[in-house]
Amino acid sequence: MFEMLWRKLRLAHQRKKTPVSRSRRDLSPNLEANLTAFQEELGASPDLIIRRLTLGPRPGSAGALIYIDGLIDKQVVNQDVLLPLLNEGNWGKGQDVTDLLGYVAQSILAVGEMQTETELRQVVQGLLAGDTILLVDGQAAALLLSTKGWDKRAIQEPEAEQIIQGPHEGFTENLRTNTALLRRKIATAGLHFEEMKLGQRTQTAIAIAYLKGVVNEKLVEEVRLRLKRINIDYILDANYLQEFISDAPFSLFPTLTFTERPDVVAAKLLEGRVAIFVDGTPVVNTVPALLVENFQSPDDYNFPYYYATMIRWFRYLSFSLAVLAPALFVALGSYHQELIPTPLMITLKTATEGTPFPLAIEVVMMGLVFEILREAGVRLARPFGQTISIVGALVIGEAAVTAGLVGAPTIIVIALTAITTFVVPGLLGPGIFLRLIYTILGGVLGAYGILTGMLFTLLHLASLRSFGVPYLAPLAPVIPADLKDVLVRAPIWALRTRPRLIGWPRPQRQPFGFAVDEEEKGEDGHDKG
Amino acid sequence: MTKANDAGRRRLWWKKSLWLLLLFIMVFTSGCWDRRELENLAVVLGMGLNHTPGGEGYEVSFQIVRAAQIKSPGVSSGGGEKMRPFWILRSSGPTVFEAIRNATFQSSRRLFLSHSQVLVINEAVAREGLTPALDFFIRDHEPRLSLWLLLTAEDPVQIFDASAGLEMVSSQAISDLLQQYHLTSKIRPVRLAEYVRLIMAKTTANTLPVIRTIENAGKKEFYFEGTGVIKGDKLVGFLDPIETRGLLWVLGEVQGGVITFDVPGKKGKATLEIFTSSSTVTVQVKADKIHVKIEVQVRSGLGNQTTYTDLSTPDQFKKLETRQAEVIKGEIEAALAKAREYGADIFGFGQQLYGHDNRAWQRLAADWERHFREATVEIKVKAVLVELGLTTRPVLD
Amino acid sequence: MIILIVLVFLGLFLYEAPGLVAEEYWRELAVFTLLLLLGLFLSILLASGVELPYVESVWLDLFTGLKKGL
Amino acid sequence: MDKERISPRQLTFLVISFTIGSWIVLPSGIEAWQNLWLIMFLSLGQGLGFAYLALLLFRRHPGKTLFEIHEIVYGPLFGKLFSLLFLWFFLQTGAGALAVFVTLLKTTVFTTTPDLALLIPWVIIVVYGCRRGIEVIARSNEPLVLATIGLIIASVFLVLNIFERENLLPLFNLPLSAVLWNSLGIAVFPFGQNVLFLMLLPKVNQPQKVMGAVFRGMVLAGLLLSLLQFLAVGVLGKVGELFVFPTYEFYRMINIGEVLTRLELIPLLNFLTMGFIKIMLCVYTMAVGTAQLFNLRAVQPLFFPLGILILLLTRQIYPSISLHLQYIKDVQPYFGLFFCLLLPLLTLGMSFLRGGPQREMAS
Repeated sequence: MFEMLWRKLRLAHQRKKTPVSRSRRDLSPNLEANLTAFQEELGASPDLIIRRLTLGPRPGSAGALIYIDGLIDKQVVNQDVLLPLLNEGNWGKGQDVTDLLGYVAQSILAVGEMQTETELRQVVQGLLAGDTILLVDGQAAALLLSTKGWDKRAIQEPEAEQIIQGPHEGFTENLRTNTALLRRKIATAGLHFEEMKLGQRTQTAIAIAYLKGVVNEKLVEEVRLRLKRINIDYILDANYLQEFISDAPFSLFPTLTFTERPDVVAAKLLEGRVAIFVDGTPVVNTVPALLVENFQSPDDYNFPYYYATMIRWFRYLSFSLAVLAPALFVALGSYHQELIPTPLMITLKTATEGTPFPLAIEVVMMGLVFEILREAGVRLARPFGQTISIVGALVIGEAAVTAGLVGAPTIIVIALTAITTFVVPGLLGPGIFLRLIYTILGGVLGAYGILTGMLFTLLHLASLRSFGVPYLAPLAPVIPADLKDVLVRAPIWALRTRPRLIGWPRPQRQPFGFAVDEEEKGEDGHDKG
Repeated sequence: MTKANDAGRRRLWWKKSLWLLLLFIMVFTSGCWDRRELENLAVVLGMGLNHTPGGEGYEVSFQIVRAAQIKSPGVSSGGGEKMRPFWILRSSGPTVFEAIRNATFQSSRRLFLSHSQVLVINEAVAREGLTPALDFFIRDHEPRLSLWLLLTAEDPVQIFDASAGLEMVSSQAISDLLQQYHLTSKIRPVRLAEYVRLIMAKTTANTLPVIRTIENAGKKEFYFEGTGVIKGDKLVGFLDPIETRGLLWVLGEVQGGVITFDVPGKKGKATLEIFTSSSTVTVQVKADKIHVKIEVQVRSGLGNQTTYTDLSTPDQFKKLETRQAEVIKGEIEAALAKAREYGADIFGFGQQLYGHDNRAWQRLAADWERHFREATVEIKVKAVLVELGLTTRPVLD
Repeated sequence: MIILIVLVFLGLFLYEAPGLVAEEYWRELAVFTLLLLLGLFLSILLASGVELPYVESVWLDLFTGLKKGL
Repeated sequence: MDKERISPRQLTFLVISFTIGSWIVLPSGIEAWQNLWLIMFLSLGQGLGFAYLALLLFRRHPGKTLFEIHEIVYGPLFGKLFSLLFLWFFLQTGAGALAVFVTLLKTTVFTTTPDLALLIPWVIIVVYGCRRGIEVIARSNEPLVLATIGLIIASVFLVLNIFERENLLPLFNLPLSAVLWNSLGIAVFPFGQNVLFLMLLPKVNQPQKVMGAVFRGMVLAGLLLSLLQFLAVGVLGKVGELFVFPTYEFYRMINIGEVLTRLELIPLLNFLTMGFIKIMLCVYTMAVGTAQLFNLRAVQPLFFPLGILILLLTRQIYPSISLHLQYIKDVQPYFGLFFCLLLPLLTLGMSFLRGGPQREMAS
């Protein structure tokens, strides 16, 4: 026992040391040596373009322009880099410069963003990020010209988060585009971005965004800290980060929210949250996350409050149905028949007469069938997807009932859950899991089993925190002031305070009421999403 | 939260998985003792209680739904003769519970009593005392207190066997019918809960509706007629429908029905429809003599007339009202006379006293039967006619 | 049955003890083990069919005895 | 561990659920059935008195749990002895509540399921919750209490059609002695048990608000129970006396248009959650107490063994419900009085005898 423990501890210790820092290597003054070094580093990749050229006033010194095909904007490189460099007239005034690179940078190139680097690895990094490198023989430095430009997707409405009214734009895979989208929403100097690179091999750019003055500084510090602690090989999506920095890595429930919508992120920042952008993915995480956020949709704030409130209630109802309906059905059908009104009971009995399996098995089985059909429908190419749904719905459901394998009520319940699950997309995973567990519990111990499961879930949820904020807030602990945006969706002018536990450094959004004389509306267009 | 180091996290991990494991062990080890599948239940809709032919024990009869027969009767399983949608089962035993359990020998499925709606009790059982017979239904968790209690002189099976009319199962029909008692107000439906409540009131006597079968066009049909009076827990006598309504007037439970009488001074009858009625009963004790004041208020409307006179004039209305009050008073008096005859306080005068003058009740309760018989009862009926229907006078007058 | 009980208790011990040892919580370990052993003892007694007194009947007897004594 | 803090409002909520706990299912003082809802107010007064005395103790020794106070007042040896007594009290309270729930479940729904199948899952989640700490217990308690309050208030509307004023009569038909005796029984059984909170008070983040919080909780719980009794009597009348679990029976009577009927399972589960909190608090308090008894630094490892003990004791609380009813009638008032009034009073007296406000070194 002790030995095992000791071994584990030692392993953990070793783990900590693993990030190997490669030896630092500086550029040499010799151009050829540098070029060889580059080729060594990157291999003989065909997309590595090395364009030799002569720089400076006659006779000039040898130089090279290096870039990676596909990562740069050819237009920029040709027009703004190559053309000025090759135009002999440009060199007229620089007859006696010693620092050729500096002169080029200062007076010749028509590129906005550039920097000088002396270390090989940094230069290679820049190269791989889409910079164009300018090397000059005799100088142990390189000029990194920002000529990034690659094919990217246009701004579209995210498919997973459709809304009816409101802005129809979504984030793209490009970090810069995304930050710009956010800037367009919040035009205040308080919007700060901080960038860092994560992932040993992918060197993915990560940006955190927050609204200074509204955000709790400690929260930003905590986010920074957690991000820095990450030691990972590669990051391809926001979820990679999320599994690292989430408070409860084993929980079914997500303690970070994700969205592809700039308006949602803007609203969250305005509540005092922090957003985490990951380059290469349109998904943006915001923290701290609360359970109730999953039940809020941007449309809630784009529609009149009474309608939004009603819709929100339907969402709560749908989620409870999605999670509980099969379990309750099983519990009622195989334990608590006395609770069913008599006529319904007789109808149910007629419908299930002669089915061979216990109700619990029937429901779990049909539930699995449905999940598989759904997964198949998602993965398959669209034309196949339709076939799948027809086969699934008609053949399996209908035939199973006529063959007497399952009762028709089971199919109805499964169909109901199938639809209601999708009303709250943020909790799709937990919903399916809980449904399965509750159904089994309901089949084993009836309503008592379901209650045990629900208490377990409640305790678990109550023990969760997301970046210090209780996950169940404002329901447990109850925060009456915040219920205005949870139980109902109060009119926008009444949503005058930010969520207590998140926006406490600046709790008030605006003075109460809908008086027009305060022209503060610009800042508080809408609330969370 | 964040201070957990790597080793800690790993330990956390297997601890967490252990919790899940525990949950699953719990799920799969504890298992399904009380599970009873819907399709394996024999849903009992009605129960009957009788003495075994020999004597001592009880014979319980059940009316069980045959669910398969209810399902789309048109497309029933290819050509086989159509079975009735229920099954009648009898079993007997020394106590009710044992009789019910003995039914398991005959039924392939477990009897499920929670949905039973009516309990038909044979008069012989009622005459011997209902407490031992009904104890099971109160004690056990399956039958409900909302069970309707009925008395019958016949074998309860006859009732279940009767035609159910528009319903599938006669028990369901009886239950539905009892809930519409106010259309006639000539029976007093009693749920098990009400029965227990009155039994516990000690001085109050219970009443149970009486059901019997009649032959109608070659078919048996059930029919309600009158009320059985249960003194203590034993059946002592019956009230006819009119007396039953007399009882209902006093209890303030007449919520409908019609009342027919001769139009004063004219040849022919008038039928009034009762809309609402209410009653106030005050019981006073003076020198250990009981004075009861019953005030009944009735609102009704003219529903039918067989005279050729115009009854819609105010003074005709007045006359009708007085006449109606007299008739109601007569009904109450008839009920009172019967109750005095049986010495059974079916009106709950004792209960009234118990609530309002508990000391007096405690003094008198021991000899309540005598006090009840000797009580002076003052009846006041205030009848108001408020409606005429759609016409004023008869077509031809 | 008894084997199952012992297994359960052993499992609980293994679940809890390493953490305590790692943090050098010796007193906690002692009390924990003590309570666990008490539980084990009682469950084995119950499982093997020994009739243990019922708490409330003990109190009832005690109080009726006291009342009579007074 | 010790950094956990609960707010006064959470304390109020905990007091509510602890008080409602198992009484709601199996009321004491059933002889006074028809007047129970009135007697409740009397008991509430007495209970508040007891609580005031106990809270005086806390006020004299702020920031100290009952067990620490024992050691200060009686010295280490006797202090531990008293603490052991209380440990037993908590154990029996928790096990008693659990036993009542198991009996209820077994007589109503799960007639053939063995006790253990019902107990083990319950104890597992109790231990799970306790391990998460008092903060989590307090947090998850909040929605549960709100749900219960909501249900009790909703019942007012559900029973409107079967509620009969006549059933409430007669009022005050009991001899004074019976009234007093039954009110005492209620004062010690649901209200007096709150002495347990003396172990948790140091965890409240605003100590000056503790007294108000506890009183508010008790009064609210008292009002809720009284309301429920009022409804139950109005619906069941005298018949309620007959039943072992009158509240359950009362919900069985609900019938709105033959559709909203057979609701008994909902309140049953709802009250089960209150009992759940109660049992969890008992286990948690026992662990905290044991830790203080043995000067332990960590409470975590104690929950499993204590959970097992409570499970075993639950099976050994009473052989049958009839004995328990007898116990409630004959023993519980004395038993409760001893722990809820006499012992705290004795400690308070001793504390005063020892003179002056105790200025213990901040250890």
